[in-house]
Amino acid sequence: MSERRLADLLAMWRIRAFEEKVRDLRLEGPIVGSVHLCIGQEAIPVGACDVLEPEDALYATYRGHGWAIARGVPVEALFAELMGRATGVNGGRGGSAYFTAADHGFHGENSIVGAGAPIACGAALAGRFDGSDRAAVTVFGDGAMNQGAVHEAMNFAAAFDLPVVFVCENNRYSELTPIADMVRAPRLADRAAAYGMPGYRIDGNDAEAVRFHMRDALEVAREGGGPTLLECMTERIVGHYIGDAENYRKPGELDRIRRREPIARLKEGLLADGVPAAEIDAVEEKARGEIEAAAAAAMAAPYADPATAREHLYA
Amino acid sequence: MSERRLADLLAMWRIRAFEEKVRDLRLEGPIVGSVHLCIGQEAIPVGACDVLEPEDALYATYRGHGWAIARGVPVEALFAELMGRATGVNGGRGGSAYFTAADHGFHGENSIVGAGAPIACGAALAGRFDGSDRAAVTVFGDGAMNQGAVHEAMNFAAAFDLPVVFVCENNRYSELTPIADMVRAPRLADRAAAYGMPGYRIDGNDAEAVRFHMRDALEVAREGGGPTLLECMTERIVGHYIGDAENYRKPGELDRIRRREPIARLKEGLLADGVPAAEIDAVEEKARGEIEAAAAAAMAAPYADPATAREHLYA
Amino acid sequence: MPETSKPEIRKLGYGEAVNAALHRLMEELPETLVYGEDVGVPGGVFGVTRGLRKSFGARVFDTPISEAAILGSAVGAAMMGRRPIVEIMWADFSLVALDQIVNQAANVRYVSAGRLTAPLTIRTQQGNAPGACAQHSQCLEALFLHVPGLRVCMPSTPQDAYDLLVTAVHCDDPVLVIENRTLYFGARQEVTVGGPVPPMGGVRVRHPGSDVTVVTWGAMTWRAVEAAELLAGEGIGVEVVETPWLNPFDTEAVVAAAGRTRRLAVVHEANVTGGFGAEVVARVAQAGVPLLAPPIRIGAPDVRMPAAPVLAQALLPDADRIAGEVRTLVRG
Amino acid sequence: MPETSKPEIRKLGYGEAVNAALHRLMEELPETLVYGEDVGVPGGVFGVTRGLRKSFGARVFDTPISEAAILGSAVGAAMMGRRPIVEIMWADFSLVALDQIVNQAANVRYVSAGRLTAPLTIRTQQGNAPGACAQHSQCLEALFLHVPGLRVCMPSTPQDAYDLLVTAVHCDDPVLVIENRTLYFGARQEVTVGGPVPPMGGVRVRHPGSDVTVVTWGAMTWRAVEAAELLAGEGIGVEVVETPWLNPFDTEAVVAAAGRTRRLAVVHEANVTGGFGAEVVARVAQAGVPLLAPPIRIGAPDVRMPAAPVLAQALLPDADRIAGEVRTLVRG
Ligand SMILES: Cc1ncc(C[n+]2csc(CCOP(=O)(O)OP(=O)(O)O)c2C)c(N)n1
Ligand SMILES: Cc1ncc(C[n+]2csc(CCOP(=O)(O)OP(=O)(O)O)c2C)c(N)n1
Ligand SMILES: [Mg+2]
Ligand SMILES: [Mg+2]
Repeated sequence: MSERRLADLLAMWRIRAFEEKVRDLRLEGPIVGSVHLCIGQEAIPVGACDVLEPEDALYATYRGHGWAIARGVPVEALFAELMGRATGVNGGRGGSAYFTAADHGFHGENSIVGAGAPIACGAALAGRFDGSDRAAVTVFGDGAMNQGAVHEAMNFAAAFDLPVVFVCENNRYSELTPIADMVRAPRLADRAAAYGMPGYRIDGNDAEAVRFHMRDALEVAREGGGPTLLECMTERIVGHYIGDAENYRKPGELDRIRRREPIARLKEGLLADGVPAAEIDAVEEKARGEIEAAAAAAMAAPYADPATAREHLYA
Repeated sequence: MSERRLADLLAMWRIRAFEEKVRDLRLEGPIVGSVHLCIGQEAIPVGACDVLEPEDALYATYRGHGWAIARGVPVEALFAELMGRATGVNGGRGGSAYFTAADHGFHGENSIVGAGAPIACGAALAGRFDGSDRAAVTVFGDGAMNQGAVHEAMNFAAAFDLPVVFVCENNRYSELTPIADMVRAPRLADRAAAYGMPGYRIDGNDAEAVRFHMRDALEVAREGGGPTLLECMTERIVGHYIGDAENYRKPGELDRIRRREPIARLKEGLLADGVPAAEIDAVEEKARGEIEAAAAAAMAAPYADPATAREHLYA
Repeated sequence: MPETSKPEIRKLGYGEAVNAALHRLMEELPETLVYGEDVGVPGGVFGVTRGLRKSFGARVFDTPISEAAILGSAVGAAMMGRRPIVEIMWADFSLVALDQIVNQAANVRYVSAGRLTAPLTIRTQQGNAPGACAQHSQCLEALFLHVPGLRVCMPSTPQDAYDLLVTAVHCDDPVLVIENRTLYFGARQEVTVGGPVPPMGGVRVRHPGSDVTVVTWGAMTWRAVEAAELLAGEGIGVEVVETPWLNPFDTEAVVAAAGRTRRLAVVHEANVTGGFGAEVVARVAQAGVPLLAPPIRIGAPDVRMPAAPVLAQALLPDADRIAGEVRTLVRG
Repeated sequence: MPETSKPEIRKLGYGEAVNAALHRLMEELPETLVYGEDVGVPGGVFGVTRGLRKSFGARVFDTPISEAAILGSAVGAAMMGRRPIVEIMWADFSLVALDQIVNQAANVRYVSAGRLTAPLTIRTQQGNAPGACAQHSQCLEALFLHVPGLRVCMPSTPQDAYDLLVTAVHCDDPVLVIENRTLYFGARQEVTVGGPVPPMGGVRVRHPGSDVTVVTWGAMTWRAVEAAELLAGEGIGVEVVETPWLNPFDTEAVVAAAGRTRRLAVVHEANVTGGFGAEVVARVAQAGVPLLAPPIRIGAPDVRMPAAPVLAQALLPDADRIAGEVRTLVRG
């Protein structure tokens, strides 16, 4: 049992160390533009991706670095993408908010709120005809639940029993605005009933809880039972984007968040179960080492070649 | 009691006679283009508009002739609009699917499915600031429930406690496709819960039932209680548009519909209550007389002047 | 293009030709899907998809009234190896979900540097028909033509309705096929079906003439040809060049034609300002074609479309108006 | 325009000027409302609406991430006598709800023959900034400029950011004000606030010159001015004519300018095909201005926008590229 939890810890540390390095690189200059970190939300991709099959399709958002990493996309190629290198997952064309790496079952980030949901329906639909057992997963935030495209996608998937898992990462804010002020019924999972599909509000800071619900949803989906909505409760420890002054935080809010965040919680649990502190700390060290090496390798790679900027528009 | 029911009967006959005349004129030539009749659905506008105040705003769809009539828009101006006359409610610019008559609290039809719902939210919002007690009503079909804009509008109205009544005319078909095939949970009223607002599935072929629920919803809305969704169960006796071959109908379906349709039902009830048949028949006659006269007057009016076709684009 | 069935000539109307192309495509490309509102069991509100559901079962289906879901799912299915052919019933309705076309479909290949593709075909129809309201009358091709990453065509004959759709669906990029509902039920013509189809692009010279070049597309092609026939009687030779493919656009052929006649008029049904006519004029101007008179554009004036036919007629270009403006262009 | 407060000169950046205009408008027009995503309590993701919520309470508020609801409710509120000023955070996002702008707002006045109006103002911002992805980089003005019934402007200075917004909100029609986020935090300049503002329309000559006319708008104005300064050193006189109002567009002034210099280049950040540059070239061509050389258009090539700055820079027009192409236009 503690083995799996140590593996989860490593997977989460990989994401967090990546994101922290990204923040440094953004503040120091090698990365430019708007960047949305998932620090505090790592348990969701880690738990969910663990039970995905290679042929499954995953659609994330601009806050999707963690999903890409959990899906196995090489972090060096992600760093390279962020720094506009030729070796980036998209050769520099996607950037932070628009990673794609289809060869790793990561069908991409999306920086239009809600737009990935209908696209995931299509991937699931394709599975009906290509002989695969594909399920599709679409990830979005609490705020995205108020976007028309997400509504249409949920109905579409439910009406046609498509194997789609709708993962809502409810971090309580849509950018700078509390979701609680933007809906009347704050339990977003309950919206699933409108479409006749199951919806669960779950602990998104517990990779094991996410793993269980994801596995269950995928099984139902693959058996023809159609879609599920998982509202994963979480919180980001950082701003909406790098540079966010976070004026909207209430006093003590970040302290509370830090006490509940998935890595701190998991470490605490492991310690309580008697795993030696040194072993736990070694996990972080290992992740940070990998990440530093990958960042350095990415930084050494050549920039994307401007002469190629017009390529690949059409077949 | 039978007085109100006789008034309802007259109001419904006015709509039906209008629609039947429109069908004739469409088939004979004076009206051209796509026309969507509301024959069979008359009880909804009649019951609902009876309890609206003059300052309330009403947004209907292309199947909105009945709503315009029930709101008191002169039928002659509607006929004229349909025949492209200068005296039309829009001077011929709107046509069958895009009537507006703001001076009668009829803020218009809309021929984009679902588009009226957010617009109604705006009218309700305006009421917060202009000192009026305005409520807004938006009407749409069962199929429109799957449109993103309707979802966004319902959440918007609920989140901000806006005085909006969402009237869904569930006639069981979206154009030629049964709504039952396009949703998993066929009781659309239940979707209201997703937004934390009340939703009721009601008998849309009973003007009295519609009147009760509409009055109730308006009272709640005006008291600051926010929006309500009313799913009014009804059926059209005619095609989706004039010319629809109605191949999608099941055997015996139209017979069943005719037995339940609001005018037949109300006549039966009045007869059972001892209202003389002659009195009941006189209502139809009166309505048909009015309608014929209005159609004739409209037909005698001059066509819209082509020289004016470029006017009124900008202030 | 893969192997095709044997060519055969059939008498088909425009809508029937679309239907024949869909049947062929469903047969020759097992990865095709056809879906949209009312396209399955009912066979489409214009009957264009009739028979497909019966022949191809689950590969043809009706959808909720959810344009974002229709288009978005087509993008997703296309990224996964399907070739969806989806219908947006009226071009006007694409505006509720344009994001899926512009921000999603058009980006797939470019942003992934070719690792992902989105070979979907969007069939829609547009334009005014008598009595149609302002929300069912727009010609929106210019919007799509400003979007790199899409292909766009507008067939005006049964043969092109067939050929262009076949080409579109075989194309590995997102293609928008904009049909015109006033043409669906036009006269039957001989259509070669089943054989190879011409490559993407090119122009069709619909009327010969050497005094002036009229570049046009869509249903306006036939108004322009009528005008050319009128003017032929007056001794004015009008070359009507139809550009059924607007992206890719055959600039070379258009510039060459304008260079031959040294007079240019562009005719489209869309309103003039910001219409694709501006692009055509700009390309010819930029090519330095020495014209005998300034080029003109003929289209709807910049207003909304009124429902009353008597009002709409005052706005839409017809043969008389085209002939009049072209006559002035030639005669001064 | 109603009575205004006393004019006063303040040092303001572009974003601050927008903010000052909003404060003024909220004060002088009680029927205004300001809302959109994060515009209320947070004061906007670029800080542009800062302070409004505090000063004007419930008339300023945050909304769900629901562009159709934001735009649609603005249409409805405007039809009912309010003057909503709503924000679409990025022009790219308008594509999820374009219906409400094109099929709804733009039709209100025309279809009701003037009995209803929709005096809403949509503030948005667009364009590329270093590192922005393809879904956050588009210049979409051409789409809106093809829609009769809308007014569209693109301020490039703090003064115009102030003036144009005041004009827009006072206008009784739907107006789209397209700002540019790369300008928000530019240098403070002297801005006259509080007084009367110029009427809608017109041009701004940003650099004098008699050899060639460069017509441009938005942030590109300043790239064009840089280019003009470069070329001035080489003895080439470039007149930079900015058209902050694109609808209404001051065709007369542009044609007159092109007629004076007899050379025309149009510069915009949007990709060339179907861009509004085509319209400008077409209008000048149609006016029969005798040019010494064919007109040129300078814009992004027809591709999507890559995130890597090194790639984007290869596509976006900058002063060097503009100077190069204009030099060739003049010198041959
Ligand atoms: C259609 C659209 N509208 C607005 C935005 C701007 N925007 C980017 S992220 C965001 C907030 C999203 O909140 P949520 O869905 O909760 O996701 P989170 O960022 O919290 O993960 C907004 C409004 C956008 N990208 N797309
Ligand atoms: C956005 C959009 N999509 C599609 C259409 C075409 N259309 C017109 S009516 C209709 C069916 C609507 O069904 P429903 O909402 O049930 O209303 P009903 O016609 O039954 O009253 C459709 C699909 C449209 N007008 N707008
Ligand atoms: Mg969130
Ligand atoms: Mg219906």
